[in-house]
Amino acid sequence: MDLNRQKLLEAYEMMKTIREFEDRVHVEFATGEISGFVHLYAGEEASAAGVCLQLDDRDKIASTHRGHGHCIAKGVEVKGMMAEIYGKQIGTCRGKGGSMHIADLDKGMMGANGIVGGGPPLICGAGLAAKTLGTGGVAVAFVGDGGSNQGTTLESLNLATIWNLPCIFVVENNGYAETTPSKWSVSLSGNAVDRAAGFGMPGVVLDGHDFFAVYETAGEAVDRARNGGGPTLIECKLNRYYGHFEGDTQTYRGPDEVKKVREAKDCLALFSEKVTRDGTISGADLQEIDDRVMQLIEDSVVEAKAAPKPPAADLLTDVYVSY
Amino acid sequence: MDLNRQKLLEAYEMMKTIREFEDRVHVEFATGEISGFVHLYAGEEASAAGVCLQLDDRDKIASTHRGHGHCIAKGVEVKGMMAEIYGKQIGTCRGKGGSMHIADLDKGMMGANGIVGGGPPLICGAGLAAKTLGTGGVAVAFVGDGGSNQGTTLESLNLATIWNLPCIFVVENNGYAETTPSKWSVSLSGNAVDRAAGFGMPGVVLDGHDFFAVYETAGEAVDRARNGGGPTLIECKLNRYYGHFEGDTQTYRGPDEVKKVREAKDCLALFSEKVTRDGTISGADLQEIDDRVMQLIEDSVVEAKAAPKPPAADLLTDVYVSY
Amino acid sequence: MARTITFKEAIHEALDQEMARDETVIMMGEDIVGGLHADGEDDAWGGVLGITKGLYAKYGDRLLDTPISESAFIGAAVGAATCGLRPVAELMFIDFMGVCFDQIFNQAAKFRYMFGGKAETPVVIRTMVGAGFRAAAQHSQGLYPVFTHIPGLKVVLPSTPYDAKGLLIQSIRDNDPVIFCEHKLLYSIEGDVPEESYAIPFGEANFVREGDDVTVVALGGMVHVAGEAAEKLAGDGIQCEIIDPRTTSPLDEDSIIESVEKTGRLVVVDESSPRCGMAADIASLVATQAFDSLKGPIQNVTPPHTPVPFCDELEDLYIPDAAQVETAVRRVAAGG
Amino acid sequence: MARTITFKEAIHEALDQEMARDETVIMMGEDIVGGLHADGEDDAWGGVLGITKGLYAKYGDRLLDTPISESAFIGAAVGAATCGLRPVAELMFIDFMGVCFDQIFNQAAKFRYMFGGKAETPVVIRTMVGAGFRAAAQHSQGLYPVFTHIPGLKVVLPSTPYDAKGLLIQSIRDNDPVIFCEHKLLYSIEGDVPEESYAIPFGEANFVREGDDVTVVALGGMVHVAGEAAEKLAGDGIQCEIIDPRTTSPLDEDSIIESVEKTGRLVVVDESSPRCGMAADIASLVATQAFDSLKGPIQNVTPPHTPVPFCDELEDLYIPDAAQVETAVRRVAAGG
Ligand SMILES: Cc1ncc(C[n+]2csc(CCOP(=O)(O)OP(=O)(O)O)c2C)c(N)n1
Ligand SMILES: Cc1ncc(C[n+]2csc(CCOP(=O)(O)OP(=O)(O)O)c2C)c(N)n1
Ligand SMILES: [Mg+2]
Ligand SMILES: [Mg+2]
Repeated sequence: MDLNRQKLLEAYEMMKTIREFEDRVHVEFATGEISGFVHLYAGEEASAAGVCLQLDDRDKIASTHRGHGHCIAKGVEVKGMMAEIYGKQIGTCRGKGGSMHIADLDKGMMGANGIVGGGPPLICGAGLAAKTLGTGGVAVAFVGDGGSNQGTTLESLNLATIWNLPCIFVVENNGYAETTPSKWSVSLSGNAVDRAAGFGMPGVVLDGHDFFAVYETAGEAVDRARNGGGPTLIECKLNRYYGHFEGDTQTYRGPDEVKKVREAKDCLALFSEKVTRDGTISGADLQEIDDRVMQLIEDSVVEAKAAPKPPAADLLTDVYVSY
Repeated sequence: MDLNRQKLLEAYEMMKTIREFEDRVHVEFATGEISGFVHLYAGEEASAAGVCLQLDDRDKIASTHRGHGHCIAKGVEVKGMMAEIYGKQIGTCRGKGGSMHIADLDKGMMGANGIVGGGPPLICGAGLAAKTLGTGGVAVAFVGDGGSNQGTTLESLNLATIWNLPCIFVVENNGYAETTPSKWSVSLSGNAVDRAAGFGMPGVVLDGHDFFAVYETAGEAVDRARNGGGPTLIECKLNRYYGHFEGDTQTYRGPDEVKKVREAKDCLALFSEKVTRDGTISGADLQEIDDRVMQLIEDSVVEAKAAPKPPAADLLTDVYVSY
Repeated sequence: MARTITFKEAIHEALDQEMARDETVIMMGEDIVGGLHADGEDDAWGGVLGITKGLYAKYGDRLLDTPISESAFIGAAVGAATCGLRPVAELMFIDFMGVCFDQIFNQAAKFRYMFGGKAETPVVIRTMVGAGFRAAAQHSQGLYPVFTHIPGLKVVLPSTPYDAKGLLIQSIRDNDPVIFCEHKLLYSIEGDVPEESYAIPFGEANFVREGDDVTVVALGGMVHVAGEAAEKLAGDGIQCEIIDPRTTSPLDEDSIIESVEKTGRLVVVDESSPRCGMAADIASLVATQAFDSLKGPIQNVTPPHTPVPFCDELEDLYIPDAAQVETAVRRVAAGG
Repeated sequence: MARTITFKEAIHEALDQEMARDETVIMMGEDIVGGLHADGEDDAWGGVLGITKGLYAKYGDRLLDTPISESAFIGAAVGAATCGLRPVAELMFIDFMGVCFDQIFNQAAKFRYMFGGKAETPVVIRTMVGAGFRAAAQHSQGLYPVFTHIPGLKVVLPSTPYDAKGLLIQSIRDNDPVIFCEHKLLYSIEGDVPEESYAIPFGEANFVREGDDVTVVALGGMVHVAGEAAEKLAGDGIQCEIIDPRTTSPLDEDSIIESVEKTGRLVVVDESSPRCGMAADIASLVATQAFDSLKGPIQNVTPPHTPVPFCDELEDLYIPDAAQVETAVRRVAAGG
């Protein structure tokens, strides 16, 4: 793996930024100042980071309702995101999209999505565009275990195979779709990866708390896709730390379920331990990142709160390019 | 196999009826007297017959745009069907459905379907009803190779597994969806059966020209379903003798493709040969059936042609039970 | 005996009473039990807003959680309806119709006609509609005009707890496919609702308020907005007759026409998108069937032809409000 | 240089010229090449009716056959449109929207708004609409009112070869998602069409016939039906002004209103279902915006609120005909 010190620090900062962003939104949501449906990605950071660190500017991703982590990992500006969640004019989408619709096409981030299974067809299109235009780009659809049962997702697997698209489907299996456990809803096995073969593509399942595992597997899939080898399905087994959305009391989960996962399987802790153990990176290096991240998140909240809402005229703008 | 003489004769008559029905519709269509889109099932008879002879009155099937064979195999009245294709009032659907929408719920035939992939979800419902009401019934969705790529079909596989439904999905892989070859469109392998495992169900592939193979496999699947063992996917590899629809010149097929299949793989010829070879059934027995079938089809055409069209008032009736 | 309960409770009660009355009524949807196959509490959610909570304890397997496969499970509800059950399927938000519409509009809606009158498909699809939840463009749409457009479907849009209960019971007993639209902002409103079971027939509008000056046809959440405006206008001597059609298909055309014959003036207030929407539908009805009674132009009060924005302030501007209704009524009252 | 060609040829020519002009134009759909991966002739079909036949020879891989997975490939067209291509996807029949509508109405239509103006989605969905093919309930629908209802979509409904070519070229060059509806009964009609490339702007109605007595707004195939009626009526001294909006979204409201201001009478003729349909939409427009010009009730001529029947005779009764238009025009001409 091509993980030099620089890249490791980058990975840590990315995951830490996601974590702090989500933890802070969790806190701020509780004050009542944030509206709408907000789904937090905390706990799943290694997946977004491991995949997106293998991507570059040519590459595209499509996300889900739980999109903040993917956005940050693909380079969307944190302050714009926070402001968007607050519905402000300086938000990534001028306050018109909100948490479930953050997108930044210039960054290759094709949008969070309010529709489960909305992303995979779009990613087939992104892959097709890359192939047709010869950009060398690849396209990644993130989808949940719940989303892996949506017909749009299943069709996309087949389409990517038969069109030989440079696409990667990352199933983030966090054990639940809302309250519904994936061990039941996904073919009774809980293994979305088992479907890959039937759709003619390689499938890899891995521990999604392990940044290194994700990074390595994603790298192989990206290489294959870039070299005309077609699509791959990667299933990351991982956990979400918060409820399905903010406000969820999570009584469907086992009593200590989240606590145990946080203790044993925290992707940031596992990462820190590993990189500091062998001495590549010191605790102080990480602390420096932590401080910077905390400041960024703090600033983003302060700026978001202070920013103006979009003007009334914005209600009517940007429905069409021209009409 | 529980195939006594009686059952064998029944199987032959069923397949022969389908064949003659389709051959005759082909001829009549060319005269211009039949309107609309007509998709003929000739060549695929062993699939419908082999499956439906394992079913009884409790059981339901859902069909496709290529529905005549399934209808006949599930006991829908031939004369009503022919009249329906002619758009007559005495037709199975009073002339309002036509070839693509023949249904007879009393016979457990839930409809041909103009929408590729329309049937499998409905069959999940039929299976659920059987399970909930404790009828002991099973439900079978026939779907083409093309239809096996429709999201509705793929979702249904998963649903049937996780709800443990008494459902059977029969993929009739006749090599093409319109002009598109299944060896390309179905995961590049042409094997829909490979998807069964990923959806947690047994999958069996077989020669769909071979009535005995279909009958035996369907019997096992029906037993499993009736006994609470859940769904099965069966892929029948077979061929269609006519074009996608009447009027198709089929230049996308290899020059002698159909001719060769007719010679080597005709399900009726294979069946006749086998049952007469061991002496269970004589050529005269079959001839008697042939004659009866020819007469039935002839009568059905004569009656259909002579029958009145539905009255104008029928345009407005039966939109709702009450409104 | 009537008590005051919420719209949400009224829906729960209708489901409960019908499941108790008729064993063939079953329910299915994402997380309508919620937690069933997981390690924590069963029946943890009872649907995303808790509406079905408690029913699993009573009816067990007659409630089915589903995967996120709307085509398959809505289609299963449709198929089961032709095989002796009366399924009530929950499409969490009507905005999700795009992944399952075929099973509704090409299958359920058309069986009876295509099959020459030989099918009945008593399926109900309960679904959340409307804006105001800050849920943005993909979770806030009306979309009932799309279903109203389809021959073979019935479309219900209750505005009060009383109507919600009676219309849902009718929906379940009805032998045609019904789209039952629950406006998410109405769940918490309260109203008098009899404990006993009752059904409200389809196609019978509710005269929410009688008045001689202006007919105001308002739908769903807009009934309350219109009521607010009417209250204000009454102070100025303008008497609105507020008609709530309650079902958009069938539509109680006679009541609307009769009222316009009396008042000569029409305002239609609806929260769905304006083009080919409910307001246009009703305005057209009157312009074709009761034109001679009209004393002046019809006024439609609807959102603009835009998606629903996220930000609170913009969303509030998007949704028609009492002030807009008031202005429209004053305009028609002054004209003609 | 104009020649007489068919509607079908006009569409083929528009596709050909745009593919030649702009390398980012690609096409995808079921069997639009047809036979490509099989053992016989490549390009055997060129789409189910042969419209795209011959384009594969010229443009090769820029035409993609697809599996029967409308969500995936229509969605792929949408996604590709945000990544620098201008895909023209073929949804064989508009009736199949039910298996892929989400990618059209929640994705393509809403990106620009949801993303704060930072997206362009120049995708065209070509699709066959309308009755008359004896294709029964699931292959004969209009359904363009459903797309017209959705903010963010543009909807095109050409009635002549000339318009088909010019509007399809505009659709491909347009930067918003466009639903391009081809009425299946029009494919064989002929008309003068320039060889060179030209684009007809959206939202500009065509005055098919000028007249002072009655405004007849007619759409798609109904333009010809209205023309037939108008011919007959002219003999009796009733002069119809026939307006073909050509695009239902945007709709050329001004032209319709201007004409009604002149004639004072309106008949709307449309083949889509009546409830929340195009006729209602246009009647409502006039009843709200040009009421004072109206001398009498508006008349809508549409099919009944039923699915499309199979049998020829019933289908012919279903589709509005010239006699019905004539009756409607006579009625409005006599009234007021
Ligand atoms: C088509 C559709 N159906 C249902 C929903 C409601 N919904 C939103 S998120 C969600 C669960 C998604 O689960 P999963 O895909 O596992 O993602 P996770 O929330 O676990 O990240 C559901 C049912 C939706 N948004 N879209
Ligand atoms: C949703 C949908 N998409 C496309 C079509 C058009 N169509 C009708 S039949 C057909 C091919 C079906 O192929 P297959 O499933 O293999 O069945 P076969 O015709 O070979 O029996 C297509 C594309 C349709 N009817 N419905
Ligand atoms: Mg999940
Ligand atoms: Mg096939």
